[in-house]
Amino acid sequence: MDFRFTEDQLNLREAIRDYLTGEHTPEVLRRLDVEGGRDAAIWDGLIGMGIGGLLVPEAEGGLGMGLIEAAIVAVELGRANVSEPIADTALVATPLLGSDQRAAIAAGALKVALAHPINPWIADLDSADMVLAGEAALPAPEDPAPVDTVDPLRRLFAPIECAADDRLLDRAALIAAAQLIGGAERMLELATDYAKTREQFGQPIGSFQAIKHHLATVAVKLEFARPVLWRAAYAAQQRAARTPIHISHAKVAATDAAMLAAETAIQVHGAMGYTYEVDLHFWMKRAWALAGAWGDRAWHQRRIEAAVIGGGMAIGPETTFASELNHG
Amino acid sequence: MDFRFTEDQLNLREAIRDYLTGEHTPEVLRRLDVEGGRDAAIWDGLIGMGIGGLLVPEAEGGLGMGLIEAAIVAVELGRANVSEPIADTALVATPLLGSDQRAAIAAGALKVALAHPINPWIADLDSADMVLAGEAALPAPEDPAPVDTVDPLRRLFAPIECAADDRLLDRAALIAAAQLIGGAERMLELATDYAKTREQFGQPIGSFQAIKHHLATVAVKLEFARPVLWRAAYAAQQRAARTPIHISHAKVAATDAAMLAAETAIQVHGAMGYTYEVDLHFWMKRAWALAGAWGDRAWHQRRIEAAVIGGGMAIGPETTFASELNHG
Amino acid sequence: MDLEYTPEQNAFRAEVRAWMEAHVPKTPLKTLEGREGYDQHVEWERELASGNWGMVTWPEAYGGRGLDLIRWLIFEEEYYRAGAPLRANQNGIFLLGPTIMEYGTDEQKARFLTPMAKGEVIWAQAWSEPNAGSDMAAIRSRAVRDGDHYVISGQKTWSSRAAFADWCFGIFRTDSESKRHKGLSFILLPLDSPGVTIRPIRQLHGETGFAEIFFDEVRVPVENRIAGEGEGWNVAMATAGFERGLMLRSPARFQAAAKRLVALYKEHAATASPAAHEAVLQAWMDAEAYALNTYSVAATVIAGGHIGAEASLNKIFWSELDRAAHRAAMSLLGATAELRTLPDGAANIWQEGYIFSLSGPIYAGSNEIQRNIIAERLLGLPR
Amino acid sequence: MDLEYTPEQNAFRAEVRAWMEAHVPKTPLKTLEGREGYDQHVEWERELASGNWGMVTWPEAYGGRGLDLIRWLIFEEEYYRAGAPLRANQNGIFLLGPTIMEYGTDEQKARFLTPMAKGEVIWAQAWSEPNAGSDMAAIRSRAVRDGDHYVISGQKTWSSRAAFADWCFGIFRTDSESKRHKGLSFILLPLDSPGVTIRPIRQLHGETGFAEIFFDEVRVPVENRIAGEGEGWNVAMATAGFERGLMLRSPARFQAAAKRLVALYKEHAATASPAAHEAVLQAWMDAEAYALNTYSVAATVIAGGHIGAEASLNKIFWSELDRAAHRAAMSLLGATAELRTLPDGAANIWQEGYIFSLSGPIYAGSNEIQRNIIAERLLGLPR
Repeated sequence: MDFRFTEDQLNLREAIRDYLTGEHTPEVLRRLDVEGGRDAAIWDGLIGMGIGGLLVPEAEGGLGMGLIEAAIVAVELGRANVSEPIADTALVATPLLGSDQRAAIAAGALKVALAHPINPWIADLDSADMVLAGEAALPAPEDPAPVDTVDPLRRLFAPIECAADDRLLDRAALIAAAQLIGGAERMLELATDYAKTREQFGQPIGSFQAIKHHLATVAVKLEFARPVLWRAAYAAQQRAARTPIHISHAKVAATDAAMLAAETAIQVHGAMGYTYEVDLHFWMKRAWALAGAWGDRAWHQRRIEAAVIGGGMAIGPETTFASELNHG
Repeated sequence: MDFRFTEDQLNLREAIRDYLTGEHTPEVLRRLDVEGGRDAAIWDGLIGMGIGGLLVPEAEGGLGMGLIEAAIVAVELGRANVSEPIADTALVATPLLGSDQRAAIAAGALKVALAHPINPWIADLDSADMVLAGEAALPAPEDPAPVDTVDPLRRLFAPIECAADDRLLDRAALIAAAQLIGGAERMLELATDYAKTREQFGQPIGSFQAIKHHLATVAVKLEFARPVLWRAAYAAQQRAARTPIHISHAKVAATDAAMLAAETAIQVHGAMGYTYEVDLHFWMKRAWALAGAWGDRAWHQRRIEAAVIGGGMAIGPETTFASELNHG
Repeated sequence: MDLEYTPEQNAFRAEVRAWMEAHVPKTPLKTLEGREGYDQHVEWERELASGNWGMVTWPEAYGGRGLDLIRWLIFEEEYYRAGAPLRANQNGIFLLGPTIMEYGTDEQKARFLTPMAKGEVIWAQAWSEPNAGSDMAAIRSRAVRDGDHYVISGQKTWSSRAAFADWCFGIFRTDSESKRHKGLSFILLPLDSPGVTIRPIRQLHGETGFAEIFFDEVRVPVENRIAGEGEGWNVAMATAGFERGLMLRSPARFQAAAKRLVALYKEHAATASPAAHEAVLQAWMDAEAYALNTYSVAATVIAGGHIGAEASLNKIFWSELDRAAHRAAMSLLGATAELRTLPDGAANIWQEGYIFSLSGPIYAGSNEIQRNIIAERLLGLPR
Repeated sequence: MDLEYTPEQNAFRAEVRAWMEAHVPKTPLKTLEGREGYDQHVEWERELASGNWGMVTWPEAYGGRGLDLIRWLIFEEEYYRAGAPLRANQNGIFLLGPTIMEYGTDEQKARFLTPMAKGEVIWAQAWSEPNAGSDMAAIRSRAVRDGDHYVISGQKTWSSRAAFADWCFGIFRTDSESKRHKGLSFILLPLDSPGVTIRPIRQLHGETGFAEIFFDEVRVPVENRIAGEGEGWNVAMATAGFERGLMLRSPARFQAAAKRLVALYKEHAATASPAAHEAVLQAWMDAEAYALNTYSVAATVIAGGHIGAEASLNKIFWSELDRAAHRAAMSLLGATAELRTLPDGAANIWQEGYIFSLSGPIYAGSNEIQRNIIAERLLGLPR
């Protein structure tokens, strides 16, 4: 029983964070916002770091990592507000595809869009080479119909009818939760940094107790959402029986942390937060988008309720990790 | 359209507040807590002021006032945490009784306990001369079985089976709401006074923004609960069709204000609030008691929901006062 | 206490309703934050003025109807009931107009009030500066006296309407040696004056209704000053008092939103979270409570009472209820919440409303400042 | 990351479970806050000590088992699973014991730790004073050196267990000229010393577990001082750190409460408000999150990491989740919530729990203080 990341996991996190901090700056977000489209350099950079092959077995030339590592990467993608379809392609779709396709993803030569009836729209269908829909892999349609979303860097399109694949849903919800956590962390940092420098009444606004307490409350919310995410990633990796409940809990906790971080961050920024002058809005809008994707808070809460209140799921301290003592 | 109290109403409020401030002090509460029982002097004093006959027609020797005045008095009873059965007897039961009984109440010679299936227990059955149960007025039972409640000055007893009288329920819920508002006001005052005098870190704790904002939030909650109460009292007095919904709204708003005031007041008092050393606990416990009496928050909320969401009740700005324009 | 409308009040309601039904544009106008929509909204101001509905609470002498606050509330209820457009004239009606009536000379009243009432001149605010937002006394923009003119230099920000408006009003430092609240004056000037540059600020929703105003030695005649030199702070505080006060947000707006929210909930009840369910009921109750409280305060004001720090209670309540109601709507919409345009081509008004609601606890004095005011001035806690 | 219990951890769990099943009293003890219940609880401490389950995290040399934090968590889970009594020894286990281990002399360790581990001496705290609650540095009680004794005078309050305990530990001003954090010393003394008077404080629930302690020239040998003269503040802060930290509230407690709350909800689902419904689901999620976070922090500590200001995150989370869960239970109970004794004669544990939960955000450093600590020490905001 050890919640710590391994050295390799910490190194992975540091490497991707360093790369994104250096290359995927707010200036990139602003440029993409004006110019539209995607940034091939970021896609190539992430592929170059091996993220495309993160979940591809080593025998097939990938990194052979698992869902904990995928979630670590997704948190960083959320922190940096990366909009390339790398999360859907490399962190969600890969394990559901054949070895040729996996190799192509590892090489950065295949982009996959994800269709599931829980989402009324499909992300990144314009740049996708194929669509994972139900258990089928279809060629991406020509000229998909775009949908107008609040997130300036998100690209949504009209859906494709398909069957529900629960493996896809759970995996994608986990990766969305990780991105929300990353976004929440970044919004807390943006607001904290602003509070340290913005002065009113002759002192930094961060010296006022009201601002301190707002930000402290976000820090608490985040601190207790993170381990929920890691348990879900661990359970998913182990294919534990309770994985869907753990993932739903992670999506709810991450959504709540991100929504609170967003509302608090804009309040701390004051009128500046209400503008494009500061960077906050990119993360806030991404939080609103991911909150509804892959099952909204209410959907995941219902899945928890069905198990905890409606169903016969054992609950209580001995079942936190579903240890052998109770299931042996 | 005029929300202001009349001169007479303001005078009534001032008179009863002055009387209770002078006579029904925290020392009285402490004495009754130790000695048990009731304080005949307070009962006699309130009867002497005419409260017993408040709702008794002038032709029968009463003050001939209405439910707005009854609610004004009930707010003051809540502020002072009066435990005499004067609210149930004089402000709730009177209009449901015959003229002889009304005259006896006006004279302070009859105490009435109220039975209704919504309450699992009956208050003040030990001191009551009669019980209003459904539409029947029964003699009070000998040696009723007491029930142990958290409120040290409240006396509860096992119930009497009876039919539901909605007039009784609505009227009693209104008066309970008024007492909760009075209690919330007092708790805000107690906490504010404490914050002005208690020093930590070399200054009154009320100078810290966290304490200021806690108390300001209670002030907001109270400010917007009060007019909801007065609309309900007015509607009840006019026998308006929407009275039950307005009363339910008042009970919910008053309960929320009182519960918030209680939790905030104890937090502001710190460890002192957790003891019998300060007076706060009397009001806090009364709030917990009245929150559940005459329909708890959930019950009243359901009644609102049935009308607003489930039913065809017209809602919107033109219906706030259900003016003739919409009902003509 | 008398909570019935009088026959006269009901007749007035019927009159407003009939006029609005006949005149409110059938197609919604484009957003007030863009050029085309702005022009449509100014057009609507003139239409209102033609029916003498522009400044209903102003005295008749200045182009108003001299309505008391109860009739103003009724007017607003009918205005929202008819789905009438936002008011391009908001700054004039509630902020500058009352200020000029209280502090202006007769000549200033004649010169400014009538064009304002007719919607001929639309006004922008020039209050905040980059370093003077919550802390208004930190204002640095200066107006240097030069004969019978002031020469104004500096920068204002968060100026609503400035991108398109005709004139602005604000406070400037007329005594360069002064600090904080002293040495400020309240001055009006045309936005097309030489030396004025407007830089629109792109907001969360991507539109640009707010702007920064840069002043580079802008010459303004001394007669454009309201009240005495150095008295700007007091005038501005009176104006801010109006702003925070009763009329900043009329209850009808929130009751209309609560009604729509109830309808939205009915569509989504099967998939609503208990939190959203609770929030919908609370939004309905809070909108009612807000209306009741406004009627209650209106009665006090009509009887000669004064709204002071109580306005802060109001500001906190409406801004937090508005945010909570729209947050609940976003939750009910689920995955659809992020769409800016719905599949049927309509704008996602709930998302627009949620974004707008996030500004509520920030502007016109942040809710943190409002809570300080309540604690210190109403509850008497030490500074 | 490895979230499986090892076979050894599972075996340990089985061992605890078996011992608890055999030894936990079948009838609930009376309240620890009253004399009779206190004696029962001390009896239980001795029973635990007989099985060597008293101080499981202490080193074996001092009467413990030297368990790491993961096993402590498993122990706590089984302890709550068995419905075992509250710990009369709480102050000793988590506060004074670790302090003496870190700062005490060998002689002090030998003298105090073993009787503590055996439940032979029960300890009370003597920290707060009437004017030094959140502001601990305002302590005034003084200890004047007189040869090889200190002469202690003053008043302490909010002393848990003092009404019945044997000894107390606290900080006193040994340098009468000193101010604030300086000149304080950490001293232990028997509560039956001449000059000590105990005044029980009646709490919300009517019981008297807390007390005031009055010291009137109480003579205490100098060897009862822990660490150097004038070093009391640092010792006390280390102790308070332990208190705020990981072990103040074990997650099993909240998971057990959440489980009971879910059962209560099922009984009342038909009449529950949406707010209570939401709160029940949130309580379950939060109790899980609290357990997960504790396991996570435990792993860091086992690996040699340190808990500093992070303990404040913990304190806020458990205290607010506990209050919210019990508030939801009170709401579910409706009219029954006010009963202290239920019709079947059982105590209303939800009301008791709600009252107890109200102390959570207050004691061991109010949540306002904790939020300051988070903002200043973790987020780096200016003081």
